[in-house]
Amino acid sequence: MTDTTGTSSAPPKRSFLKSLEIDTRLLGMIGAFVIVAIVFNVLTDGRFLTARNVFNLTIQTVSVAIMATGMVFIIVTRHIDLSVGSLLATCSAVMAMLQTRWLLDWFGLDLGADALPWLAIVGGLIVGTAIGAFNGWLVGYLTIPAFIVTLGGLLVWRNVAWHLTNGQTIGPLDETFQAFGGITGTLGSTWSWIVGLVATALALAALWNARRTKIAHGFHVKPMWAEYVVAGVIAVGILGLVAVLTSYEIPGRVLERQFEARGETMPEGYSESYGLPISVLLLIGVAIVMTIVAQRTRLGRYIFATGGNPDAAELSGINTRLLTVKVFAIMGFLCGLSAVVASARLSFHSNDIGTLDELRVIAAAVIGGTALSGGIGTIYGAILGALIMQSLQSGMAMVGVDAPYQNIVVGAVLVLAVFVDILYRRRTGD
Amino acid sequence: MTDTTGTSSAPPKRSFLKSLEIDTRLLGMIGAFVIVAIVFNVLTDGRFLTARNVFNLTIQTVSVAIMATGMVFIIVTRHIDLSVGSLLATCSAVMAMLQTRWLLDWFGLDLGADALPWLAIVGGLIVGTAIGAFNGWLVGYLTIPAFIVTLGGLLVWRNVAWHLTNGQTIGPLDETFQAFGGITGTLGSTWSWIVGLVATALALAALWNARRTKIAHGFHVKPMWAEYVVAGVIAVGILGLVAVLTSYEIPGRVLERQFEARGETMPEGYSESYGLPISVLLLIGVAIVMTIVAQRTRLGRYIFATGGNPDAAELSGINTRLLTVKVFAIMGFLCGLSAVVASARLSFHSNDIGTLDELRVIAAAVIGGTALSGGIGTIYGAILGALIMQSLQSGMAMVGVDAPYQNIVVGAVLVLAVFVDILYRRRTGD
Amino acid sequence: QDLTVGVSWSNFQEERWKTDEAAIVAALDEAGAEYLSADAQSSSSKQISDVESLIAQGVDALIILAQDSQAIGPAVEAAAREGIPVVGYDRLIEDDRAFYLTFDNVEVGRMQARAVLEAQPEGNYVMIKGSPTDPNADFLRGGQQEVLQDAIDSGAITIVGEAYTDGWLPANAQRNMEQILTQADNEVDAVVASNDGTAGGAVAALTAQGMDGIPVSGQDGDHAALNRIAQGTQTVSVWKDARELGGRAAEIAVAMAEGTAMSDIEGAEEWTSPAGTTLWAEFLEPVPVTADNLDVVVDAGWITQEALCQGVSGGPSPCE
Amino acid sequence: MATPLVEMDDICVSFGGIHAVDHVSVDLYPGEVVGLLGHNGAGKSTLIKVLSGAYGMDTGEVRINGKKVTINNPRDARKYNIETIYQTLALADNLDASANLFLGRELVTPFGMVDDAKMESETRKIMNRLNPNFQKFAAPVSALSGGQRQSVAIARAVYFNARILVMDEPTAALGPQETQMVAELIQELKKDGLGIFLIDHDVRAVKELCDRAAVMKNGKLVGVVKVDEVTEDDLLAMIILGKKPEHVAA
Amino acid sequence: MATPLVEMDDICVSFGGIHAVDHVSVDLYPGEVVGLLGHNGAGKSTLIKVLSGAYGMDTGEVRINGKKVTINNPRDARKYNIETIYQTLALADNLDASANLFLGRELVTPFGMVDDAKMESETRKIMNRLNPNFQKFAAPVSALSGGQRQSVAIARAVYFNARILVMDEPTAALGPQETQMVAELIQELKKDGLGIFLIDHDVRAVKELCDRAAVMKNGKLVGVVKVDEVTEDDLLAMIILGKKPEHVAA
Ligand SMILES: Nc1ncnc2c1ncn2[C@@H]1O[C@H](COP(=O)(O)OP(=O)(O)OP(=O)(O)O)[C@@H](O)[C@H]1O
Ligand SMILES: Nc1ncnc2c1ncn2[C@@H]1O[C@H](COP(=O)(O)OP(=O)(O)OP(=O)(O)O)[C@@H](O)[C@H]1O
Ligand SMILES: O[C@@H]1[C@@H](O)[C@H](O)OC[C@H]1O
Ligand SMILES: [Mg+2]
Ligand SMILES: [Mg+2]
Repeated sequence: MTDTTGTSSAPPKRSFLKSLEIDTRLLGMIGAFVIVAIVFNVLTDGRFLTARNVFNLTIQTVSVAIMATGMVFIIVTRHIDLSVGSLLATCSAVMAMLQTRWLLDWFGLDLGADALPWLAIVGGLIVGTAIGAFNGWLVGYLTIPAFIVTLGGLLVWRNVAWHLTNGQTIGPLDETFQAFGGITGTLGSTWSWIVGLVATALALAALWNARRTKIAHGFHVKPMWAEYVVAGVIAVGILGLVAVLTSYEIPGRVLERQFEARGETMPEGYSESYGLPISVLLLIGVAIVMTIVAQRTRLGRYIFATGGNPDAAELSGINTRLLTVKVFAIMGFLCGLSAVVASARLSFHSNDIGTLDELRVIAAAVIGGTALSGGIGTIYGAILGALIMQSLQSGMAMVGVDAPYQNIVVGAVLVLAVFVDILYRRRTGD
Repeated sequence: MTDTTGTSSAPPKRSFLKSLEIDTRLLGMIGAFVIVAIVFNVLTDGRFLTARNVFNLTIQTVSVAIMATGMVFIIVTRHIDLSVGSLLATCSAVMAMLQTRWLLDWFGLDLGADALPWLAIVGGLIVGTAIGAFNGWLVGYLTIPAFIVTLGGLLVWRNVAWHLTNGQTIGPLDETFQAFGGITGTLGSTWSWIVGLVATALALAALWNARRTKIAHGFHVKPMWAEYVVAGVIAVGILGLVAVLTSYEIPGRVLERQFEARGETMPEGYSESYGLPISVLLLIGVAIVMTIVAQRTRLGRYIFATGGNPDAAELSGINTRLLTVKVFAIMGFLCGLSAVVASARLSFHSNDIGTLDELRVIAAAVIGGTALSGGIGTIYGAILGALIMQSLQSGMAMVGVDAPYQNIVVGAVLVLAVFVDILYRRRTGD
Repeated sequence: QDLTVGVSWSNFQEERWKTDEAAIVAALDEAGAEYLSADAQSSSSKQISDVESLIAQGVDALIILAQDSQAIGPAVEAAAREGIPVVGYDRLIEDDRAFYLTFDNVEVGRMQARAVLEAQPEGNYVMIKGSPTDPNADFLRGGQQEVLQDAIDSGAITIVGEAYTDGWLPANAQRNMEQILTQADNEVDAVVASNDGTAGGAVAALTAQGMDGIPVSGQDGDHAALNRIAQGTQTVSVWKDARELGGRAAEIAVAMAEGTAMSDIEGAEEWTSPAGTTLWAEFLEPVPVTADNLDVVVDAGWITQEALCQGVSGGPSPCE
Repeated sequence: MATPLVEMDDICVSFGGIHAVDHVSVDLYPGEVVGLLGHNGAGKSTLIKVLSGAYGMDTGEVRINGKKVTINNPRDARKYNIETIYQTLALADNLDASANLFLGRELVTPFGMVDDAKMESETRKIMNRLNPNFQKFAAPVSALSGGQRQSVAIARAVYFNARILVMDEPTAALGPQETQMVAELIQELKKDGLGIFLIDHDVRAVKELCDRAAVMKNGKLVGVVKVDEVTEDDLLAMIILGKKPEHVAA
Repeated sequence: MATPLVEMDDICVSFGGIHAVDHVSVDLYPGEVVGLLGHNGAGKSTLIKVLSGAYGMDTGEVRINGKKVTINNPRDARKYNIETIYQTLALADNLDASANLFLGRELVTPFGMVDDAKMESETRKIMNRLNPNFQKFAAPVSALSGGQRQSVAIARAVYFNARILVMDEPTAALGPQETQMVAELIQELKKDGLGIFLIDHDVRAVKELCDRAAVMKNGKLVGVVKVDEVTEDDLLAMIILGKKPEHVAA
């Protein structure tokens, strides 16, 4: 029968994974990540998996990962964006100039004014979104291929950034602004746990809700024990990450200084930990929103439909031109967000910020299983892709591999990852 | 009738161009080039169109133009090659190391030995072709998207080059080798004219032959007067270029030194001119061979068929996988050839040679009318594209525009050129 | 006692850094310390990650070749939190918690201009600048301007062309030089190029016009450049003896890791940066290498006589 | 008679000099099926694509219920309840049947999220009616056979209460059983008062299913006839010779 | 009887768990037309794609003139003079009719260059025979209508002295006149001793054109019958019910 679903031919030993109904690709990527982590941990005598390095890794991944989620939409709609690094530079330049010059000149605000960082961020995000939308207009309405538009953009926007700052490094940036950069902006232990618990509760509720809907429509659901396993894994994952990040303690020296500054002395044995970095929280927020957009909104549905068959999407009444503008505008917005994180992390805007990020961002999305032929891709995949790449690079740097050889490895891994993905798809017949 | 050919609806005033049956796109590109040239000529008080600058321009264009011809095939088959700059670096490193180290060590050859440059060139070309074929194998047989393969290659091969030379600048290169770089290798006046006349004769013969074949098969031919006009334009074009290049005289200083070296004194009023640079001759050779491949061989036919509909090509019995290997191998070979020109021009191999060439090469092909969607593209277009870009950059450099602003202009022109191309295609209904 | 010193490199694009590295490694070996390194590949963001990673690996002192003098701030901050001393290597770090060991880039610029001005006290000058995205390019250009200013004011020299070199690429320098020569009808008497790579490009363009031999400056002591000096096509390469700088950096890093205060470091002086940061610094003398003192580089073992004199006969010592 | 549901009046479409549709006028009444016949390349698909908003026209006018309308794109067509089954289908290969069926008109939850569960159960209902063999609800449509895909395309067109249905060779890829079901469906929709344009090469099928037939040749309209008043051979003559039989009134 | 031209023996093809073709055996004799019938998704296209080298088979054997052959790709198929007209055509849209007709088998000059002039004049000859209306020789085939493209695909298959011809719904996109021409062509080729597999949904056409008919259902072979021994209704019953009429011998 044409309605055979293929279950019959699957060997019985697979039934455990089958009943869990977990995406085997997700599993594979997590597996790859775990292997990378373990190998480096052995090679660095256990230094790779210290709380501190995990903390570093997550922070280092944020900027590229944020953009990679947007790149998923771009690639799914069969486009490409080579200008993200340059766009990031322009957004960063705008935000830096706003908070150190323009806002002061235009509105007579003082350095350190409370509104400064926020106005700067809003300004940067607007610019990013606008440029993205402009790219999208060129692609969607003028039908210039995205490759060309963004190749041009790569040249144009980096140099516009240079022009805005006159080629100078701009800063130091506002203190509040810097909190988005990582180590100087963390939630601390208590808040981290609160966030972790709330997140776990929400995730479980969502799981429960999905099950109820399925039952209501009389669709097949997985056995209860499988639901419990999945729920358990999610809870352990979230809370485990929080546990690791909160176990990374602020150095005594820094605390002492803080007490000193307040004119107190630090009690014996006092300690405090960093906890979740705000930048990571931002990434998680972006990931959730983007996932919802992809899976639960019309916009997301149209993005995937357009990727699957642009003509069909158009004939189905989807305004694919406007859709293109939206997709690129989202990408631009995310470049702006990444610019906040990246420049906050540097505490300055520097000229070369975001250089080559286009390669990293595209590589992350693609390693994460986004197909260049369009129509296929996931947000979590892109984030995992970014994490794997960052782990590889930091791991190799820790082991003492020279940068040129690191690049050779990264290049080879990129090709290999896609190859494995192709084999996997051929296997499962996708 | 479905067999209406559209001639009926064309306004009569077009009939002059129509009878010439000249590609209007070619005409448009030449027009664009002429406008660029005239504008810069005005801005530089007539210096842009001096024999000397025309000479410079042609030389500066060669390396990118050679690779751009190969990129046409790549893009026509719906692929892309982001690794050409890195590949050029690897080839250049191999050739530099061969002629200054390895060949000396392996075969005990002496610096300055006659065979050195030739062996080095052959070695570099073999390496380029092999790497290109390897890329093609990954794309064709393992079905990994070219974007990924060559993005990986971009990272890998630049760093392999670095590894080969240990990051050092290698040189000076062999004198004979340097002759491929341009000004130190020119044909002189007499030979230039001979080459020019032979080329003109061949072109006219080809034109005549084409007409005869058409008549033999009873197809429509253009009126005789139109043939004469076309022939005239071709002759004037070729001989005009030779005239310009031979009118560029070798500076007195250089001649004096040559006489001194021979222990003579230079006669009063003696002069000599450069004539055709060998590198330009090389480019012309490449252009002719590639054009013949594209239009008159099965390989070329298959390249365009595959670009038009890869499935159809495969079902028609074309071995599209092997074809992909061939196309990338050609690209690799041309990267090797460009490496000869680029490093000979610098007179040494530097680490960062070819950086960002991928952008320039792709831009040249695309400005020259190669469609990223595959199936459409011309060799002459790519070369003209390279020439236009180079004119823009050199012209701006002459006018004193700073590099960042040059990049902005180049980026914008790229997008604009493709847009115009799209409008043109929509107009003519291609 | 086992000390570990981490070095964060901005990149290895220019030839010199490999020599610097070798010198640091040698000096650390001698002091019995371990060497860890990371290469930021010209990215100021990656450099922050690199430093974090080095700190995570437990280094006792850091040597940082900053990609960006200001944007490196968070890395210094991170090190300070952990009480790890930092040596700012070659390029300024605007932070008083870092010890500054350098050949002054502005001074390098001055030396380049001085040598060229001496060889060609009047006439038309071309300025081939570095990469527009490298702050050093403007420091160098500033130093050059200082020296040339008087001659410019007096009208003795005129700057007839000036261009940034995208990415420090020799090929770009060559093209820019060609266009400037065309624009100026070859009325050019001297070229102030900001490093040896760009000088190479400029010389290639000059050779084409038979103008090789007019004064051209550079820096870094690249082997190819020293060879050009021997041949007479380049006037000066400001040589920052990387081995001296590297060795000294290693010594200072080890000393600071062992608890020596910055002020107690031999040769340390207080210095205020143009931006107003006062920090402890030690300045090594860059050596302008010209045809007159080529022996220095050979004697120092920087380059072999053979490599230096390749293709040169009857040149200056040691190639006569 | 009542106002026509659709009047296409003096439509011209050309592609770079080729007059694909050349001053063609046809109309369609509620509850009527009008067959479009003609050789390959006659301009049938092009003509109806004007109505579906896929192509723009050079000159001419489209009226719906007597009112002039502007249809610039498929969204405009949907606004007038015009649904189309294209010769080339038009499905997003990577999505499943239900996502395709509701594409552009997703059902949403009160929070504005797409309601996949609801859409899937609706899809099961309608597919059950159209093609009971069809069970591949979870697979992307790329895994379906030509005929299965055709069923999805048809389901999509009829689900949304179309008033005007355009079918471009809907049964070309279908087996006899499936063809029969489509024929029944057409009868049913006709009863509901829909107007249907049906392009088909099968003269017999046109005679069976249609009320009137419009024949095109080389972009021009040969004529419109009541199918009861002509024989199969008359129709063939119109298609091939481009001549309207003399016994039929204008 | 003589050795069959083609024997496909116990062929199985599956796509990720779906048995598209399930132990099917059919054969074909010179000068014979075998019709392949079946509902949508029955596996007809998949079966013949094994013969044309577009798909590989999982198990089974193909024999040509009694000798076992391995067909891994379309080139292998051409080696055995198997020509195919695919359901989805398979033309390079950017090339003109003549380049498509000769694709993969270009005529060359003595210097090994492709001989476009010669190919165009050959193309004119054959197209004249197949479809005298066809005049668009200089345009890329993307500018042709569905039927015009079909004509090019057919011309390509018959030009090169095929011995085995596979036609997957060759007339689905064709008008009545063109369909008639294809029917005549099939008769002619048959006389020349070719063996033809013809996939068609039109039972009447199959009865008219074919000697035998093989019916598939859900990937399995229902049976092979001589068309003279069955009625149209028998065939329909086989297709829909999957049962071979009892009066027909094996
Ligand atoms: N996008 C296009 N560009 C150029 N010409 C086209 C285009 N679409 C159709 N044509 C031309 O318009 C004419 C009419 O084509 P159309 O597809 O409407 O024919 P049809 O009657 O539907 O034929 P068929 O029965 O083969 O589907 C043909 O000559 C075709 O070549
Ligand atoms: N590439 C493929 N991947 C997965 N499944 C496929 C593929 N091609 C065909 N199928 C499946 O194989 C089965 C047989 O398809 P096939 O195209 O052979 O049917 P058919 O008899 O030609 O139908 P139609 O009359 O609709 O053309 C169908 O269930 C189809 O879904
Ligand atoms: O030494 C130079 C360095 O200071 C500069 O930053 O980059 C180029 C080098 O040549
Ligand atoms: Mg049609
Ligand atoms: Mg089929």
